[in-house]
Order: sequence, then structure tokens, then C-alpha cells
Amino acid sequence: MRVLYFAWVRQKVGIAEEEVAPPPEVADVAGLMAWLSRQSPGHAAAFANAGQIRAAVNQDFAAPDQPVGPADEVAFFPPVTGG
Amino acid sequence: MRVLYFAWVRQKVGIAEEEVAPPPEVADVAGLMAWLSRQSPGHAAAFANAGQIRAAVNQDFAAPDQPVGPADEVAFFPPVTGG
Amino acid sequence: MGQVTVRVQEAPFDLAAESAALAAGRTDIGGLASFVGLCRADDGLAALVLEHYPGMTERAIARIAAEACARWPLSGCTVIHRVGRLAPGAPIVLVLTASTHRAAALESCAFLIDWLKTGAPFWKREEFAGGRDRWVEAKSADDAAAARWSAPPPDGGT
Amino acid sequence: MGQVTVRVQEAPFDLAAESAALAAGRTDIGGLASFVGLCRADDGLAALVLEHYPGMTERAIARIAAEACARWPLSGCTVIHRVGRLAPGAPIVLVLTASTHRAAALESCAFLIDWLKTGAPFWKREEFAGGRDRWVEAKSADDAAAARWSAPPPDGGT
Repeated sequence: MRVLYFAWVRQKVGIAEEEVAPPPEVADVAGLMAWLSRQSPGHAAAFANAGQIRAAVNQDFAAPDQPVGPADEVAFFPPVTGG
Repeated sequence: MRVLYFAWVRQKVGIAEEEVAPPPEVADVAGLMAWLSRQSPGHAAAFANAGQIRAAVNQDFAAPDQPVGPADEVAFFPPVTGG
Repeated sequence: MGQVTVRVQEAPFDLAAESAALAAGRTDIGGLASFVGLCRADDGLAALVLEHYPGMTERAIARIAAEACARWPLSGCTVIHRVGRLAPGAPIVLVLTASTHRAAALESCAFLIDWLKTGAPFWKREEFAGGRDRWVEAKSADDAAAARWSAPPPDGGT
Repeated sequence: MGQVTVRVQEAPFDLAAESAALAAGRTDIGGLASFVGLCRADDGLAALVLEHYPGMTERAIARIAAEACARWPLSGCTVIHRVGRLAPGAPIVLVLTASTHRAAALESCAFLIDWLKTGAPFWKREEFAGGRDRWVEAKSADDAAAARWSAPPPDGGT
């Protein structure tokens, strides 16, 4: 599974993207966030306040209960501020 | 009193402007329209349907009861269609 | 009050140049909204001929622009209205508004074009192939559009 | 559906050229509305740095543009969003809409910029003199502005 980070989420995690292989019980966006937050102090800092994080699965905005699998591209980022 | 005509009002009257000296009892826009409509067949045609005519006194839109006097510039025209 | 520019002219206008002029030397403008009205070739139109009331036109537009500046916090606004004979596809009118915030720019731009349609002394005559022509009639939809800006018009305009 | 152009780029855009491209060869467009968002120098800003999610950005904007074309009878629309480092006063985003009727052009332009603020993956970081920087926080006012287009967003974007 490919995971991307943007803006301050990227800065806190310390990398822009990574390939991860979470265990099968990690089945949705919220589960993936919880699992990722245990991978390093940077990940923990980035995901400390889940309410400030938004996600996309395969380049569409995704809710916490959206399923994720090995073939997906999942991105985490702060609320968007374009325009 | 200077009177100006625009658009099809001008075409029906046949002139773009004229100096007029109505009698003293012509005291407002509506009175002036009634008096002008008796000045020529062109004037009569132009003012035949008063509801289709708008007026300005001294370059501000004016209601039928707006007073007019010898020093005023009065204009008659159809509803505006700019923009 | 913001910087107000009002012009009535036969010549075309330059949207980019007018935008640049409104924003020149400023770093407090967050949004520039514009509307350009164009001459449509409806029903085989050959040309649109615009007539206006020189003197009153500029007064009326300046008053509408001042009203926009009073209602919204504008850095400035520009209104340019062409007159004379215009071909299908030609630009007729430009409204340009600048503000710190986008909503003020967008809303005041809509306000200005709605009021220009009903509150400034312009008249359009359509010329068709073969010499037929007709005066454009005022639309009740335009009156309704202007009326939605709830408060009374800047002037007693209908 | 109208002609839709979406671009994400570092380079500046040319409002006049984009307007001309949208109206080229057509005589059925009555109104062109545009919005240009500019970088304000609030609080001594030295530069604004825009990051985005390549791939998703274009998808998200194209979906918002398609939604605009579905809601209003547009001849076309153009959305250009810049990324990278921008100086105060620099243009950031262009929204341009064309329609037979002015209300469709004006409303869809406001719709597009409101949704771009909340539905496309861009993030702004502000750099100040002396090296201090901060990420711009999302504004609840922007969510409210997008939400006023009553129907749900084109995507599940927050």
C-alpha cells in the first residue's frame, strides 16, 4: 500500500511517501491512521490529533470508515487551503 | 426648457432635442409629456403610450410628479437596455 | 471609498490592462472579480447599436459605483461601457471589482452589472441582415435581478 | 457540456488570453465572469508557498468544473491554479466562466471559487521575513461559503 503525506503532516512524519504493509486487521482509513501512528515518533506526532487530518483513497476524499487494501494509494493531509 | 429624446422616442418625435416654453400650468413631468404630445404628430406618436416612457430631470431619473421649470433639462426615453 | 473608474467609449477595452491598473502597487487585494458582457448573434444579428445619454450616463454609473463601494469594502472598481455599432462577439461592457475578500469582489461585481442593466441610460438597437432593425425591449428579468439587491437603488431608477 | 480547461502550474496565467480562448470563434456567449485570487501581504508576508497533490488536484478540479457545467448552462469554464512560491501581489488562481446569460456566468464563477477553497487538495504555507513560517489554517467561513451551494459537493470533500 502506498501512503502519501502532504503539508504539515508530511513535515511531521518526515517523509513525503512510503510503501507500507499493515496487517490484515487494518481495514479502513481510521485503522490505517491508528496503525501508522505507531510506526515512529514522527508518525505519532503527525496523527496525534486525528480530527485535524483528512484522507484520500485513490485520489478521492475519503471518510474514516472507507475500506483500504494493499493496492490502494492513501493520502493524509490537513484540511485544504487552496483558492 | 431644454428637452432631449433618446432611442425610439427620438425617432418618433423626429428630433434629438429642442428648446420649449410650455405655459406655466405645465408644472411636472407628466404635465410636460401631455403638453409635448400636442406639439406635432411625431410628438403624439412618441407619447401615445405614456407607460412606455421614462424621464430624467437634470440627468437624474424622475417620476411623473417631479416638478419641472424653465431652467431644467428634461429627457424622455424608453426603459433602459444597457449592460 | 475605493478607486472608482468609469468610462463610456466607442473603443474596445483591455481587461488585462484594467485589472493591472486596479491592482497596481497594491498587496492588500485578495480578489479581483470581473464581468464582460458580449454581443450575441441571436436571430441572425448583424450589429448592435448602443445609444446613451452623455452626461447622465457617467453620473448614473458613478452613483451606482459609489453605492457598491458603500455596500462592500472595495479597494476599487472599474466600469467601462461601450457605445456605437458593435459586431456579434464584441465586448460591450466591463465591470471589475477588487477587494481584500473574494465575496465582496464577487457580489459587488454582480450588483454592478445588474444595476447597469436597469439604472444607466443606455439603449440597444439590433440590426439584422437585409436592413431590418428593432429596439431591444427592457426585460422584467433584469428588473428582478436588480431588485434582489433588496435595498432601494442608488437613484430612483426604475 | 461546455469546454472545460483545468491547469495546475507554477507559471503566471494570462487572463486576457484565457478569456479570448474561451470565447474564440463563438457568438453565443453573452457573459464572461472571472475571479482572480491574489496573494495578500498580510502581517508582513514575504512569500506564499503552495503545495498540492499531483493527480488528485486535477481530478478534483475537473469534477468541480463538471458539476458547474451540470448546474448552469455554460459555454465553458477555465480553472488555473498556481503552485510553488508566490510573492505578495501575485495572482494565485483564475476562474473563468462563459455562458449565454450573465447570471449563469456569475453564479458558476462564485461556485467554482468557493469549491476550490474547500474541495481541491492545495495547502498554503506563509513565509515571513526572518525565516518564520506557518501553514494557513482552513477557515470555517470557507466551509460555509461552499455549503451555501446547498446541494452536496461534487465529491465527499469536506
